[in-house]
Amino acid sequence: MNRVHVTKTILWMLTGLALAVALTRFAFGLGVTTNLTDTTPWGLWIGFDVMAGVALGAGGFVITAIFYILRQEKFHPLVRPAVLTALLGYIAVILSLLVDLGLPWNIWHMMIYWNPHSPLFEVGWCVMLYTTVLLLEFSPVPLAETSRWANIRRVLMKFRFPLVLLGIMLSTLHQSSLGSLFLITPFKSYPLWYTPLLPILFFISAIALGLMMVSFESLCTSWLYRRPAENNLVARLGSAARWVLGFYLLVRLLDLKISGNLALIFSGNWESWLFIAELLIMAIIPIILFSIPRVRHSATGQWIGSFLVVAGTILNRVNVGGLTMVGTTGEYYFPSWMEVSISAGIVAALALVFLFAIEKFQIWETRPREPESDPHVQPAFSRGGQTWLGSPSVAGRTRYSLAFIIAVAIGFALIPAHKIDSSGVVDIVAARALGGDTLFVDGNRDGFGVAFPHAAHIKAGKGKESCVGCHHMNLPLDRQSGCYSCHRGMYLTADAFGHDWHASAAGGNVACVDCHTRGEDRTAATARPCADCHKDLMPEGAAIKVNTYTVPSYADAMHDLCIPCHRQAAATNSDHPDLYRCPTCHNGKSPDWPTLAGRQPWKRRLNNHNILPVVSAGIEGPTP
Amino acid sequence: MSIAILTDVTKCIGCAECVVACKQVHGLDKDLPRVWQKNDGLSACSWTSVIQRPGNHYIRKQCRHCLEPACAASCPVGALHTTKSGAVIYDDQKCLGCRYCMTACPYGIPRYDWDRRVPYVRKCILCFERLERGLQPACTTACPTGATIFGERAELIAEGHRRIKAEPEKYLNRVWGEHEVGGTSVLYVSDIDLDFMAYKPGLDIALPTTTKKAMESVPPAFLGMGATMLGLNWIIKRRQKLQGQSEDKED
Amino acid sequence: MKLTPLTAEEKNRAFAPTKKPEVIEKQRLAVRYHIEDFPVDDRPRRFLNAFAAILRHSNYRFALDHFVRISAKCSRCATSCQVYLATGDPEDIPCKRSELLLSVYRRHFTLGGSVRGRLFDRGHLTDAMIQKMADSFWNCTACRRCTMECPSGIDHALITHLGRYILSEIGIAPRALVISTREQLEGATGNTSAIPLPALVDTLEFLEEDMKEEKGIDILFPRDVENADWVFFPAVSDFLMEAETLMGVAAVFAATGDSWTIGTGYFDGINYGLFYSDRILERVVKKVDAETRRLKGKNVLIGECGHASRSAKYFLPTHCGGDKALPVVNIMEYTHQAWKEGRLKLKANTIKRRVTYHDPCNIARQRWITEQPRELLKAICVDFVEMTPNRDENICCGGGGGTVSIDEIRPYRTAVGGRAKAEQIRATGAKYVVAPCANCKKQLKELLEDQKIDCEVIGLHDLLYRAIEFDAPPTSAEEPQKEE
Amino acid sequence: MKILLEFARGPLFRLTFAVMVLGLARILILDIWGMIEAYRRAGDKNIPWKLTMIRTVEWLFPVKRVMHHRPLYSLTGILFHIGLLTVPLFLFAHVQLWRSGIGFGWFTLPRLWADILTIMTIVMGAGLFFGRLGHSKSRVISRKQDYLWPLLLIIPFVTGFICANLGVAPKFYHLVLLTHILSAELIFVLLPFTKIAHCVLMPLSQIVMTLAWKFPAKVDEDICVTLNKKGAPV
Repeated sequence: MNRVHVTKTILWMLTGLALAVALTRFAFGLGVTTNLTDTTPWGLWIGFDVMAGVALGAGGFVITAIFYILRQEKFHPLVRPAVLTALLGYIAVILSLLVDLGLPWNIWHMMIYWNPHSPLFEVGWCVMLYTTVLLLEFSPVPLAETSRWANIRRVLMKFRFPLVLLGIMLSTLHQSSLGSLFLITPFKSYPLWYTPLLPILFFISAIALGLMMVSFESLCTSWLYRRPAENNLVARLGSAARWVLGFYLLVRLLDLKISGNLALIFSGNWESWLFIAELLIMAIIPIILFSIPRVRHSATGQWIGSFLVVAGTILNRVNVGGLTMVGTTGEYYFPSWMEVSISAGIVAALALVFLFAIEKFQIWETRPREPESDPHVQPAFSRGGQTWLGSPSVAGRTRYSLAFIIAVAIGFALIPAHKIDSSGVVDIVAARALGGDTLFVDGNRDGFGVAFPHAAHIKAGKGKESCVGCHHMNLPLDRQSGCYSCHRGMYLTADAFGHDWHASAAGGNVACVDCHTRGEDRTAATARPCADCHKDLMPEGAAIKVNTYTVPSYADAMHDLCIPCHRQAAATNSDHPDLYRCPTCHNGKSPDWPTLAGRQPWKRRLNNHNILPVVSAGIEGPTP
Repeated sequence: MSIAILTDVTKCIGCAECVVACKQVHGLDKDLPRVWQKNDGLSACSWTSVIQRPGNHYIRKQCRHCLEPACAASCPVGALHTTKSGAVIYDDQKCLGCRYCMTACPYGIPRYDWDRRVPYVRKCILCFERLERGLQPACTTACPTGATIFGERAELIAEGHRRIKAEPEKYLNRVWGEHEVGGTSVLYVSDIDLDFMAYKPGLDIALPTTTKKAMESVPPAFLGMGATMLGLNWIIKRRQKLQGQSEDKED
Repeated sequence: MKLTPLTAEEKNRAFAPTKKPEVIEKQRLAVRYHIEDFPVDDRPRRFLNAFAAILRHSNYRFALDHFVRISAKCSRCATSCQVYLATGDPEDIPCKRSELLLSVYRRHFTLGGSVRGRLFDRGHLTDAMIQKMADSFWNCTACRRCTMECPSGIDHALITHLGRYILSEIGIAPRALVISTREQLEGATGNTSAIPLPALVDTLEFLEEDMKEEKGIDILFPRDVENADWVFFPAVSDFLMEAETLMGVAAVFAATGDSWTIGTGYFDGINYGLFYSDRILERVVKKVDAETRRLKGKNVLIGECGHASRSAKYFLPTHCGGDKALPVVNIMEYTHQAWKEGRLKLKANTIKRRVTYHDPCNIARQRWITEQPRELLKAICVDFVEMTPNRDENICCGGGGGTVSIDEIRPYRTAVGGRAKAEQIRATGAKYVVAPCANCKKQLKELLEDQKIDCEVIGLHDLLYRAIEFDAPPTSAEEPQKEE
Repeated sequence: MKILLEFARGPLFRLTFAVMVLGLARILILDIWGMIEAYRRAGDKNIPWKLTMIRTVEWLFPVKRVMHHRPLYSLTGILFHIGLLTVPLFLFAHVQLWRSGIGFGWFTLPRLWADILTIMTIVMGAGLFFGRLGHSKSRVISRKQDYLWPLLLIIPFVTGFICANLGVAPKFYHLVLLTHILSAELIFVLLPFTKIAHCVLMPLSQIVMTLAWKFPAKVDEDICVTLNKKGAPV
């Protein structure tokens, strides 16, 4: 059963990674974790998890329709796995929505605030209802395990047919309404994909995908648990799918012909190639494969065929969901690793539930079991380590929990802290000198800071000439700008440069060459040093020279600035032997000076703000 | 009655007083360049901005307050809706954060609090609270040159056409917002082409109508599918029964 | 506790074989532990299989998991082990002994061991390690005293217990114990001392006559009385060796008038399963349960015997029905209760010589029975002294954990195991040492003899027998009772 | 050096700290899970909770027993533990780090106390090391890691002390700081997988000990079947 162990370990690790990312996402917001922007507000989570997730759950209604409505009894072995997959698929959709929504705790608002004009409203309701229906459809299976719930089970079994019927009706609605979602963006979607028939196309492709998803799953589990696959049934499904796909192809091409966009297929831009690839993967190649009887009945053929349909349909949903809008918006979006890991983690978690279910319940005709589940089998000491970790449940618990926590820890380690630190630049009010000579320096705004005798330092530094010793780098015309205006992260290096700011201030794209020498890679390394333009930033005699665009963390900057002098002073000045000790400055006292407390209205701070009301570069489509 | 804002691009001097006024009135935070911002000056903290075009042209950008707003039609919980006066406003108590409005907006206006733990959709709300108190929007009040003015929509359209007629050589012969996407409450007259403000120029259909047909066919599709399935089931059941009988006979 | 170290000569004598070593030459204790001979090469594999089977079906896994993670090797336990104090041999430090089994667990049953095994391919269980365990675990008296000193709370006695259990599953267990158990579970007589039923009846009748003679009243040993309140299970060896204790018990019942009985189907309280195998433990406990239920008895009453009391008290509920199991009471508890309630009258100052009390580990360590015997003794003795330490921190007699039944190692038991106890008794200067435990009695007798201490080992009820006053005799004949 | 330092207190710190917290939580949960399972399988569910609790408290605050045996060694150990727990948790500088990282802080030690406790911990740690090395009983049962742990544990204390008192080694401030962080992180990672896990498992020990004697009701038959001993003589 090594194959199962390895698979489960990987799945647990993916789940763990996703958990760490999900915690980050809820702690710091979507901006830190995703690559979503104002132009691309929907990304991988909608395109893959929701759009493709719902489509992949189509197996449930397709197979129940074949079995209960069309009364094809021989498909019985596939009904339970199909319903289970559908249920898990919809739970995946709900989970990923909970991550993707900005205010997931308001998801129930859909039930009380109605906007029936919105396709999303309809999709939301259908998903909620259908998930409930699937739960009711599936629950007799686990309930069969104990006799305690026999009554409930009997009632559920009585209502099976109406439930199935309701499930099919609901699926029809939301599978198609997912297409309706994008009817409202005729200005953004590429014409090859935009058509008023989107809902119908979505529905037809969902049927084909449902057939193939069930097949794919049967093949996957048979590989994993080394059990015989239902190859005969899969061949029949393949045969049916080829007709559905053929019909889909026909409708799609005819629609393009009527709307006059058929020629766009061969226009040679990347959208046209994408379109061709999509149709090939999703429909044309599978139709050919499944039309050859020998291929249709071979395991390899089934693997390839079902995989192609699944992959192709996912590609189609991603294309409609945003990929093909890039041409209009001009903004390229690629999911961050954190988005990917959340998607993968949700799939992994539900795959674990799936594996758990098929081991615990009667999903397949033969329930896959680890041989050691029988308590009287002699324990198998693993060949390499000669160890035995206990019965399958104990061993699994030991092994997978370790994999899980390691993955969570790695997830936390990989979180881009610089993004967290610099995204919300600390709300800064310049600390004012109090009593004319003392500053209260509180870099991280926690109320604890250093009381800095400013006047005394000026005096010790012999007058105003010494200012540059500390004020090594002022913002233009501003000697009093706090250290934190550049050293933003308390403990991490920050980017003080602000590329966008400079780019727009310098007049947009044309000004790149002002800093980046022509003909070289445009990186920070090849750019001109700051001081080339900002001569006054680094006066002679400054304690610290800045040559790169990054600046040390606030704490580092302050320590580097203060500690050397203090050390020197402590060594030479016997009056203050304690000067070099941390608590001399960090004495933990929080002087409650009223002028420092509280936020001041924006109006009074306006003059200190680097606002950029005027934007020179307009919207001119994608950057050439 | 329906109110509107008319911006005369020729009169704007790019002083950004409107931006400052907007920030002040709504207590918005300061702005910093962020990776997720589109480069048009709008952000969750700036609900209006001034875009500079070559040749010292300044165009104020803000929510267009469509007469038939796609954002309101797409919002599943109706968090975005049109007031009686015509302002498209946002109810943060209802919002789920699905961002369908941002996808649906043909002008790419709504912005998101990407860096907040509790994020909301942000955009110009036409100072609807000020309107209720009988005041003008902050921006039109603040404009020193009268480049952006406030009034009845019909009157402002007329005003726009009047200005064009008066100085046809100065203006392009078009009031932006009169027909676009079914008409908007924020209008422009200009000496340069303003089509770059929208994703697709010349789109004169009201966007909600695109999904309307699909949504209207939902109940018939639902019942139709149910009926079809029941019918199919009945036929097949009957056929199987007959088949069984005939087999019995043959036996 | 400080002990004078063993002299070389003493050491030689203690470990000297009384018989010729039979199987393994390295085996210091010269006991033939092997029940059946298996090829030595195969033993590690069979050990691991047995270990795994036990882990699978019993509750040891979580405890071992806990112990391997928490063991800090602080060496505090060394200060409390009477065996180590006597031998000074590092192998006898409880922590070191436990490590024998814990290292096997760590290597073969944990994830860390799996990784280490794959990386370095060493540390497998070898036959030498099994041999070491076989020696070491039977040096321990399983008195659980070290547990009291362990800051990490490692129960070394539990590990010894488990180690012996696994070893017994692969055929390594003291022959004496196994033979007794075989007789008890599968033999014709059904008890560890192989007493045939007629012999038992004879003995009891003889004792009844004896008591009639001494006390002048009928003190009976009721046999097979159904619906009795108390079904009595003494250590069966008492019938042979500690008749006075039994007479004391009978006298107590004669005084209180409660109904009690000895079952002729099964009358053995001894449970060697506690010492070497949970499986045997379970079987024996079930026999006790079955006999009591056959007689429709209400309570199980255990005689003066530590391990019999503990195995019944703690494992009767375990194996025979949890909360619904029959209540188990030790005879000392019963007697104390009767005395408290005034149903039993004891004559004060009956025992004139100095008396001390030895706490059997099995009933004192858990603070189960410590005060009752003391109160009874104080009631009848003139001069009662305590040993130090006492009660739950007492020192083992040196014959615990079943080692007392292995006659071959008497020199070891009296020179090493009981050394600390001997010092303790000597320090009190007592003439009677009361040991309410068959095993302790046997061990202490041999100990006092070998260590040449002038003191007598005696049961609690032996003394009580002398002090009971019968105010309402079952028969009319009342005679003046004899003074000691 | 600066890059290393940043890596050590950025990603590496988060990794190791998470491994420590989650790893400890894991073994604690697994331990309790095992206990619950054992309790459910136990034939006798009667557990002397009160006695167990008393013994647990006695060992968590081992004032009563410390003087029984080897009082000096025991006292060294207790003082070492006090320093080990209080200084990292309540040092002003550390609390400041937490304040900036998670937004809140807590009670801190006065500077003098922190210094005293740090020095005490270092001395006691060294004492433990030499105590183990010098004591024959301890030496016999010690494994390699038992010697290394006290040494490893005092490294962050020594380096931390140097960092907090810049005058001691001003030129190597960053190097010392790096050592301080890295050694602490090494400890974090090793914590859940070594004997130091007793920091969370310790309170459970007495319950484990009691529960371990509660055997399942039917072991005999199962083990006989598994080992093919059914019907074999005892």
